[in-house]
Amino acid sequence: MSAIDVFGYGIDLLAVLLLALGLKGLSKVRSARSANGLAALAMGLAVAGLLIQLQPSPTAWLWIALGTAGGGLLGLLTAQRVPMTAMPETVALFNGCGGMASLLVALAVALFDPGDSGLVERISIVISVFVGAITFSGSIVAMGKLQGWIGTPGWTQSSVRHAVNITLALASLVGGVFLAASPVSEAGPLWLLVLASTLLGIGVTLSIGGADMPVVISLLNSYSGVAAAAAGFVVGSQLLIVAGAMVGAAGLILTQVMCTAMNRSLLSVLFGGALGAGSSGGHVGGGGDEAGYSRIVSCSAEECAMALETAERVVFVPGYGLAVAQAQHALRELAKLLEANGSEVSYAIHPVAGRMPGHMNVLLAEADVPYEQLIEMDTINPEFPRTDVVIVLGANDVVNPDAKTDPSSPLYGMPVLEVDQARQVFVVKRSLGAGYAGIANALFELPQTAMVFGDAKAVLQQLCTELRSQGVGSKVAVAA
Amino acid sequence: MSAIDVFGYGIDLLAVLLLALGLKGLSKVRSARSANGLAALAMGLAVAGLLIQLQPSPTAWLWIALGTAGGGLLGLLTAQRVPMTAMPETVALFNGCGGMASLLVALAVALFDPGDSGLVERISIVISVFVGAITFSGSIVAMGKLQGWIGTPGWTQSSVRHAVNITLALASLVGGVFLAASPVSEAGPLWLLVLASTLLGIGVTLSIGGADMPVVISLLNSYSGVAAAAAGFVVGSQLLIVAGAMVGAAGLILTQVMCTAMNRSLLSVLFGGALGAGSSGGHVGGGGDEAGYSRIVSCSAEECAMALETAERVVFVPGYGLAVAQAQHALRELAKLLEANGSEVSYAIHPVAGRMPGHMNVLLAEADVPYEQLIEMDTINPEFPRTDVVIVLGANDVVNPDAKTDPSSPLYGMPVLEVDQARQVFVVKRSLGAGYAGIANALFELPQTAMVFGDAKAVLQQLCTELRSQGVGSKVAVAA
Amino acid sequence: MSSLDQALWVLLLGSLLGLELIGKVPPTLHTPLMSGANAISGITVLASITLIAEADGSPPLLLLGAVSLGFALFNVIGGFLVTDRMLAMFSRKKSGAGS
Amino acid sequence: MSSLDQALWVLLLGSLLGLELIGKVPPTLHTPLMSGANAISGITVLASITLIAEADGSPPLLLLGAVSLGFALFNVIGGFLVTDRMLAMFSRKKSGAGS
Ligand SMILES: NC(=O)c1ccc[n+]([C@@H]2O[C@H](COP(=O)([O-])OP(=O)(O)OC[C@H]3O[C@@H](n4cnc5c(N)ncnc54)[C@H](OP(=O)(O)O)[C@@H]3O)[C@@H](O)[C@H]2O)c1
Ligand SMILES: NC(=O)c1ccc[n+]([C@@H]2O[C@H](COP(=O)([O-])OP(=O)(O)OC[C@H]3O[C@@H](n4cnc5c(N)ncnc54)[C@H](OP(=O)(O)O)[C@@H]3O)[C@@H](O)[C@H]2O)c1
Repeated sequence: MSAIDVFGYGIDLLAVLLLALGLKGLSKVRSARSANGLAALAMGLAVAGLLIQLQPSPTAWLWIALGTAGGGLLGLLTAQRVPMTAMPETVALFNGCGGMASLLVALAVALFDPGDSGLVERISIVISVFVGAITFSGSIVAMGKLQGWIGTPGWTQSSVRHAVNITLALASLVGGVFLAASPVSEAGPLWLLVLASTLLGIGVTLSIGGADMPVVISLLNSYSGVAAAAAGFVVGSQLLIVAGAMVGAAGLILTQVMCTAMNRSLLSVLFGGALGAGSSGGHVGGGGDEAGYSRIVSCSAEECAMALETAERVVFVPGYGLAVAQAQHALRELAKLLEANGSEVSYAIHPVAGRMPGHMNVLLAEADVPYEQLIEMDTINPEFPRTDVVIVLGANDVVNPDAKTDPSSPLYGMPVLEVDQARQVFVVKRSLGAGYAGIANALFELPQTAMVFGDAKAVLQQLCTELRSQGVGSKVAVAA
Repeated sequence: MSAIDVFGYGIDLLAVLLLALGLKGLSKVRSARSANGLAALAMGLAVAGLLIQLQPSPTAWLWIALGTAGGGLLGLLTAQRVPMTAMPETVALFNGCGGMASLLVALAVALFDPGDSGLVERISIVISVFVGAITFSGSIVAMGKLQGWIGTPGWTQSSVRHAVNITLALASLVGGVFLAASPVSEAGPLWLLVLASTLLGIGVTLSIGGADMPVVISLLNSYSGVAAAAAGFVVGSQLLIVAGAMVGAAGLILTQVMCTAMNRSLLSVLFGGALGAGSSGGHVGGGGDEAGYSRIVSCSAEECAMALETAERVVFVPGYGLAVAQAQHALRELAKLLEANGSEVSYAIHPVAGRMPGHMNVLLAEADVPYEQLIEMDTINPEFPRTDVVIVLGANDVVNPDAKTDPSSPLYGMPVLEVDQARQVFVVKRSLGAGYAGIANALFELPQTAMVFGDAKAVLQQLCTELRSQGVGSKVAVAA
Repeated sequence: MSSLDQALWVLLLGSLLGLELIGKVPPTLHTPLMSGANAISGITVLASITLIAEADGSPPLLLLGAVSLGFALFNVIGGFLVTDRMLAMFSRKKSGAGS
Repeated sequence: MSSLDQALWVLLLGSLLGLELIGKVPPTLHTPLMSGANAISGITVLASITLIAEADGSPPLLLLGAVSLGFALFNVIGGFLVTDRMLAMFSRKKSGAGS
């Protein structure tokens, strides 16, 4: 071992240590941000160590610079430009590219590396190609679905899809076995493998509803760790194997944790087809569609504004609909008016409100809502009895009282925001349509509840106008 | 790689997996027992795998059988015979033997293995000898102190010991460096290393008070993991390295956890000298010794028995003194009498009552106290206000109300059993002497408290006699 | 490549470590953690760089290596930055001043 | 011995894993956990067996190997059994019947 080898080796060990610390820190609120920096540092170290060990030729440096410039710049721009509300899509895109990188490395070695390859190396190539391709195509489809570019075709909801996916999986298997078995790499099986696994990634992801996408992305993220580990076997890098395995395993756990938080099982996400894909709703017998309700009181934004004007304590409950309507800034506007009017305003954050974990935190943070006003479910639930007005904004499942009382409800057991304890509840949504779980909401029929139908943003703007026209706006100057 | 190699290799991986699962499971009450079995299984697997790989000669088999028979039988007998109350000593003994094994392996290789050795191997030998010897001698001293065979010599409490220990550490260092530096192993440095590190283990452990021993044993346990890992480097076994590192690291964490539970810091345990070594007490100015109390009510066992006879709810608080007096069976006897008399009896278990974690659980379990009657601190604390009689048996620090109220107390911040909330408290102990922390206890002066002086076992037996003489014994038959 | 048995040990231990590292994660952190882990999985950059450095001037290897390096770095740089942006929003020290 | 760099990887990962495996331990389990971990550390049996098997008939190696095997096995067998005895006392299913 030369001195440089020893040095590079020490750097590798250090990098793994830092990566482990980073992953660990990322799972705690206090340390998350610095842990992210630590992981980035570890990555930089690993790259620097590798460059020192390999001592690339000038030509190699040129190509490295090219790749770095291209990927780095694009990454930088994307990360800065993308809106906070499009986070899941962005992560999916990044993730897909990681998978693509593993795929390309394996392809390059299989097609153009002259050295004769052992069985282990060929198996590694097969795994790298297979997992990399699935990760790539699956992530891109996930992104497309989240962005609304890709729908959920009818056939993916029937059992046809199982036939298609099984065929594709078998085709990948055949390609993989042939590729691994023959000492000289043949192009035929290789391309079969690439094609079949790419299509398999599409086939599996296409059938899953947009709302389950965060789970799928997390799972694909775990895959891209596996792909990296496989690429590590291909090029013979210990560090890559460890880091890949670590991320792969951690991703699996995270996927499991996310499923639990959403009251879903991983298997039902992967094989159950789309659930509550937008307006499909009402798949649970009886409930869900608008005819199911018997006693609904609806009111105008004007009436709602009057109640708000005199309320001392107001709690907003943001949900998926608020995100869809992009109404966070209008909400912040209204809250400022109310605060100027002397009301105490806070936001009740349910852990799975919206369509990705932490969705509401991100959304409201973007509108500059002070962090102290975002109250977690467990903290705010005991406060509802002394709350004058609750405004539910495009939320549905997370305020469904059946989750506490009705054992037959699919939501039963999920902790919810107990808004029914408040003196008055206004529910702002466009219709009596169901939410993600596709079931009716007993809250809408309670005597203290009134519906304010309309788009969340539009209603919020109307409320602001009403309040201002009643002179609340002018008080701002006085109060300030 | 031959088929046997692959097989043995797979077994090794499996063994590590099972060991990890075992360690993890051991830290949860539900799974602890099966996890212990799992770890034992893993160990068996590892040995079997190694034997298959090595294919020992008949002579080798003979010696293996000899060693197995000797060590195995002794282990079996010891494990079955040793009383539950002597657990810490027993663990210390086992641990010391593990260290001795690493030491012997390294010695054998250094002295008799003909092959020329590289730097790495020689360093491994040095570490293995050093850590193995410290583990061995330290554990044996720890055992001796816990059994009461070895006292705490005066010089170990002065700063002389630091001089002695530093000298010994330097001597070990010199021996180790010489041993590692010379390509042919020389006997001189080797024996210096063995001697100096053995003495160092003694020197460090001798100065530590018996009450801190569990922490020391846990630390030495961590060392024996390190010694095993070093032995793994010596004989070139991956599995040994992994398992040793795992146990070493886990032991370190456990040591830390134990320190926290006892309100001590690891450094003060190792370098602070003996604390509260038996009757030394009163190191905190003013408090502690008997003159410190102004208002003490003492009463006889007879009076105490009368209070018990009419009590509906009785809570026993066992402490270190109960263990010392070996009074658990007498306690169980009394409890049965009271239950027959219609009282509701339970035991309040403070997490650090006694001198080792779980001490009270083990002690009372040995006396066949039903598990359901052992109530953890957090559960029983709210119950004290509706308790008629509390009997504190040889406990002191764990019922000291100063821990809650007096910020200047060394116990301040430690959660205690709030027995002062009960209607009547009897404290059974031999004198007004202090407990482990060496401080006075405000509980003794409270108006609802009465002291019953005497040995815990004797007092309990007296109480039984009193109750029986008042006819409580005869009611047993009626109630049954 | 490095000897297989070494690699498998490392694979096993790395996986076990990964399983242990993440215990309880508060829901708020699901997305940032996912995003951060995703950035780490871009460690494939190492494979791409190795490929380029050991390409021996072979044009297809150099090209594929550079392209894969681009993809991987896009993942890494973008991933870490975007995670940081998200986490910055959660920081409690954020001033409460309006838009 | 196996190559150093492999061994160091394994050492690092094993240690990290050990640090993670034990998180919160209820005080009741401190002693059994200590005892169980101690039994596991008796894994040195592997070193003793290797020593004997590769002794090539050298008497001192065989003897030292057997003695160290004895010590290590004492640790292992005794450790696991005693841990089991302790844990048996904690089991909730234990009947409440008197002595
Ligand atoms: N957070 C996560 O990580 C995550 C991930 C996947 C799934 N989920 C699931 O998603 C659900 C989240 O609950 P939630 O209460 O936030 O949402 P929800 O139950 O899905 O309800 C959202 C409601 O918003 C309304 N809405 C839609 N567009 C709107 C607009 N432009 N203006 C006003 N209202 C609009 C819809 O009613 P109208 O159509 O009548 O307007 C709908 O009832 C939970 O069931 C959770 O398990 C969460
Ligand atoms: N559990 C652990 O793992 C552990 C480990 C190390 C240290 N510690 C520490 O140990 C302490 C435990 O508290 P504790 O309340 O159980 O015990 P303690 O505070 O040490 O008090 C024990 C009391 O028992 C009395 N006693 C001794 N022999 C007796 C006998 N034969 N009959 C009757 N009484 C007798 C002593 O008073 P007399 O002399 O007047 O009789 C003494 O005051 C805590 O401070 C804890 O931090 C615990």
